[in-house]
Amino acid sequence: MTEPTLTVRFFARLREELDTDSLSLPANDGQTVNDLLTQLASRGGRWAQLKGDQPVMVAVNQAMAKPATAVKAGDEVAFFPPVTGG
Amino acid sequence: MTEPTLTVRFFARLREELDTDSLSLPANDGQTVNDLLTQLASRGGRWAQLKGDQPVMVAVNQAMAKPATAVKAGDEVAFFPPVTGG
Amino acid sequence: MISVQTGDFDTGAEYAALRASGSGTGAIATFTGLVRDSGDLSGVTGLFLEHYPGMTEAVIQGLIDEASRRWDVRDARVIHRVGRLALSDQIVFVGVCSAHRGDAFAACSFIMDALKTSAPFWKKEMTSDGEHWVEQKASDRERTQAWSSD
Amino acid sequence: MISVQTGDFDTGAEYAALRASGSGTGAIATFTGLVRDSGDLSGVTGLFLEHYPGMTEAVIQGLIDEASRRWDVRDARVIHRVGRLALSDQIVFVGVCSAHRGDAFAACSFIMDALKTSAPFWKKEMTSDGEHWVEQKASDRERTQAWSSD
Repeated sequence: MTEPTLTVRFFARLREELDTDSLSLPANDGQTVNDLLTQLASRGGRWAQLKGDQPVMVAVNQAMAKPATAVKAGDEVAFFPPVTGG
Repeated sequence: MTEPTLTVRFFARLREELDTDSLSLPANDGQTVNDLLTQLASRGGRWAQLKGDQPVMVAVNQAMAKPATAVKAGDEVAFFPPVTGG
Repeated sequence: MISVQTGDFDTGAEYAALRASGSGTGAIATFTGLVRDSGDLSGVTGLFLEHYPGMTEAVIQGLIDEASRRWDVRDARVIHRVGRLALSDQIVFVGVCSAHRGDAFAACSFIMDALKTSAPFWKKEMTSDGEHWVEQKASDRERTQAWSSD
Repeated sequence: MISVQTGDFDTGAEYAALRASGSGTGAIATFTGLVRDSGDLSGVTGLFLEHYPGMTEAVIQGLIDEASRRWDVRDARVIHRVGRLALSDQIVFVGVCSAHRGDAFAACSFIMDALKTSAPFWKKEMTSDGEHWVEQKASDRERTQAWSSD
């Protein structure tokens, strides 16, 4: 049996600074966006900024979400800086 | 010597109802817009509306004016309904 | 640029002229008014528009000058048609370019609102039952007054 | 109509499409954003724009839907470019047509303001000294929040 996973995507400054477009991570029961952030920040180096002072926005399945939002296998979770279009 | 005059113009509904584009009237010392309105309204019939219930706007030399505005020989005085462009 | 004219206008050409205002322009707001099938009356088939030549242009220039004092306005263009207009015809164009979008929107809507209550134009509506001169709307006066309390 | 595209757009064609919305349309408001020579930095020579495909279009559709609930919106068209853009290039177009000018202006500026703070686009400025990601402005957040208290 394949281990259940979720996809994490990064955009803009975060994508560049982490040098990562997307990751596949194991999906655990009861996991939240905040759990993902803590897990990724613990990689250290530039990853620490995910729990740093700069605001990090999150979308789950392409809808804006919050640290407390639950995530599950198959979800697409995206982290990005505040948007600056227009 | 020619008698000093001023020009009175009418626009839109007033122009149509008075059947008059413009008039030349004698210019008197110390005359105001209100004096002109009284004088014209005294012609009776449809002219009475110049002192009636419907608002009448006035411009003197193409700038918005008031009943108390003084008028003199050579002036262009225009009477018209509230504007409805755009 | 201010024009009062009987002929139609090309909003694309107006936009291009605004865009040519230089590399400091970041925002272009435009408004176009069209002849609608229901005005004061329903079943409107056309309009007749009259103006006060000379005074009209001076009033519009005054509105552009006031907008330019209140907001960053790099260029403004106003066109207003007069004479007979058919359903869906273009009546009026107001275009403003600015460094910033807030200024472009504010100046464009201020000029348009103020034009409706202060520029000497008068509109007559044609319907199948006859024609009548349009009455000035209280809502238009209120929109213009709202700009005074800014 | 919503389009996120690398290519340029023709505001004249967008205007024509809005104008074709029928004889009840009396007002068309448009906004176009251009690449300006001074953004966060001065001496900007170009931009790079990134977006989140799929989510971006869904967010913009949500803004048009919200505008349509709040105001009379007969049609709305939004185009946003991504990729590399040069100075004075067109970035974004928002066009709204309505029966009434107040609704057209309000819906157009609401969509534009809300797009800036909620649609997932990110802008990088190029200058002769290098490039940097633009920071979101407090003034943009405030403009969007102002629409909530209407």
